[in-house]
Amino acid sequence: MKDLFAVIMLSGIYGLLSASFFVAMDAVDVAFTEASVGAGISTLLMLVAITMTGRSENPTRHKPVLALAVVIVTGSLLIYGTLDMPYFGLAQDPVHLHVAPRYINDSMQEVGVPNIVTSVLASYRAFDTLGEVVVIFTAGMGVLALLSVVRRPGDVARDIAKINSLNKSMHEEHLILRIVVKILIPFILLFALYVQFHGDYGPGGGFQAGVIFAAAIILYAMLFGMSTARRVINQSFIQLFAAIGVLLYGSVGVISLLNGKNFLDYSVLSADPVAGQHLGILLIELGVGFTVASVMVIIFFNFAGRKNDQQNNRE
Amino acid sequence: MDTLLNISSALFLLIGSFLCVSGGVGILRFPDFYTRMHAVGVTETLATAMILIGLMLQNPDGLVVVKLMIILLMTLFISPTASHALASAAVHNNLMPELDKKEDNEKETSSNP
Amino acid sequence: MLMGLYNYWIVVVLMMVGFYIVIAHGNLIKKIVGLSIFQTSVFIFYISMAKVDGGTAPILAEGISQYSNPLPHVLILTAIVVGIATTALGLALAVRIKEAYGSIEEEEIQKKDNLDC
Amino acid sequence: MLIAATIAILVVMIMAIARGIMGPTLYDRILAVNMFGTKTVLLISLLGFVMGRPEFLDIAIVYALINFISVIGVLHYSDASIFKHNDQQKK
Repeated sequence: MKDLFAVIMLSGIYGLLSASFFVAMDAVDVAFTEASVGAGISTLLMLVAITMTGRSENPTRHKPVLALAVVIVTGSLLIYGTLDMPYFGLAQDPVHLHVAPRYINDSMQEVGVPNIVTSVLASYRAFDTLGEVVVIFTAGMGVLALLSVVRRPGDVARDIAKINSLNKSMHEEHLILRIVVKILIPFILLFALYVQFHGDYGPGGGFQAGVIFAAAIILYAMLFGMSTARRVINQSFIQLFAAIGVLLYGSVGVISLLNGKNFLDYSVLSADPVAGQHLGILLIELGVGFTVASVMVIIFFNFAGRKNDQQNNRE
Repeated sequence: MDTLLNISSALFLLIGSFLCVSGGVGILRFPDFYTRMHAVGVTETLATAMILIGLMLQNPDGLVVVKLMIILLMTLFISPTASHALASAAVHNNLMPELDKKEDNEKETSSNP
Repeated sequence: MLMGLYNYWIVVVLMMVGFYIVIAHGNLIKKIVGLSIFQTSVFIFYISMAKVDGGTAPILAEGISQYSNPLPHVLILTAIVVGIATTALGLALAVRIKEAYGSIEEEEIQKKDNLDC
Repeated sequence: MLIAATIAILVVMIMAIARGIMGPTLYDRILAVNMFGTKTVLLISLLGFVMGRPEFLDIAIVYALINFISVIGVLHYSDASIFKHNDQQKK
């Protein structure tokens, strides 16, 4: 397909489809994440990117036969490899015998959290998660380095003029949309907080809550203009927030280290080990939520700000 | 009481699925964008409401009903708004409905108003 | 015998579709889309490995004894969010390349590079 | 009855994909995505009941919200000037 817009719409549908597949496969937490990320944010980011890079694709001149041959050979090798794999859905597969029984049977006594995914994510394998959070933070910084626009002194005045004209046109353009969104945004933010703190008992947690929170802010920024959103949410403040999330995560680990246990072993945080685990999980999920939300907002603001800047230059 | 709930739930689900399928046929068969949007936008809200009410009757207690109510409320807000935004954006960008074909094949358009 | 393995084959087909897009198309945005399809196929691979027949979602509740394997879920959950972050980085690079070269087609970029040398 | 409703929704989803692939104008595609999203909300809530654990309706709520956000976002950015230009060229 030559039209990149259609490609991106179809990839949005693909994201929705794969998330419903994850629900059917019992992976509710993963479906939650894919729902908020794959269907919403990634479609939007790609769309913003193609508004800047152009919509249509040049026809490829070289013949794709070679590529097709490589792909077919690789694919048939992989299929040959699958013939030795264990069958789908058997309970005796090697995957299910090694560490999973311990997580399933003991996590209630050791961590005291009904959602095993959260307890594995935030307690048993917390060090992995710290790595992931740092990767997300680094990606956010990378986008910042690549796309950030230098704000000139004249920009502030122009922003204020824009906001005023926007407020005047408020009752003409997008009236219904703006009112509905105004009603909806507090509920989205509230729901994000619910997801954040209910992650111990149901599907949810810091990653998902961060993305939903960011989605609410993105919605606001789209409908009320970037300049308004920039006044509501200070850029340097949000960058600080991303760093605070990672630091919160790390410092919880350091505290448990100083108290004579392993890095990120939360049982020392309170007199009762299970209560300590609870507190630790709550704290690091909070850290993850901060980082993910602010990195998503940073990424979106920089993309959209870049686009506005290009438009201004053209004018 | 239980059978009554089951029967009414099945009825609601049936109506909902029928509306869904008719919306699906509409999106495939109708001639231009506005008629397609009409087919989808009208059936979508009602079908969602019907199916969600059917599910509520399946499990009529506790948190599940509250969550289904939240979904229902959100759909009632969101779905018409999204349709409105879509249509107004299409009009804004000069996408015209296929009115000019009317002279050519008047019988065909008048048979499905 | 063959029916037990169909999930792997779906994964392989998806993976090859993504792979083909990455190799054969010159447009950078399309390459990123292909990469994300490849990524999703890996997610599906992990999640389908975690599924146990008759098991339910790994959230403890009374009266249920069989759960799916939670470990792959954890790995994939973080991988999805990292995936979007890296996709965003790739898109940012594409935008900068467009600004620097005026195009995001691989061949035109190479042509311009060769002219400069 | 739950299973029948699930199958009906799957059929409708296939129809929406078909329209998304064919869609002559860009708005047809957006419409298909929007419809697909609402059908996914229904499918997930039905699947919860089919599998016997209806506690996980949170996912369906997220879907409803995210779907709305992405449709609004897509519309917002499809107003950009290059899109208009391209559409007029097509006509």
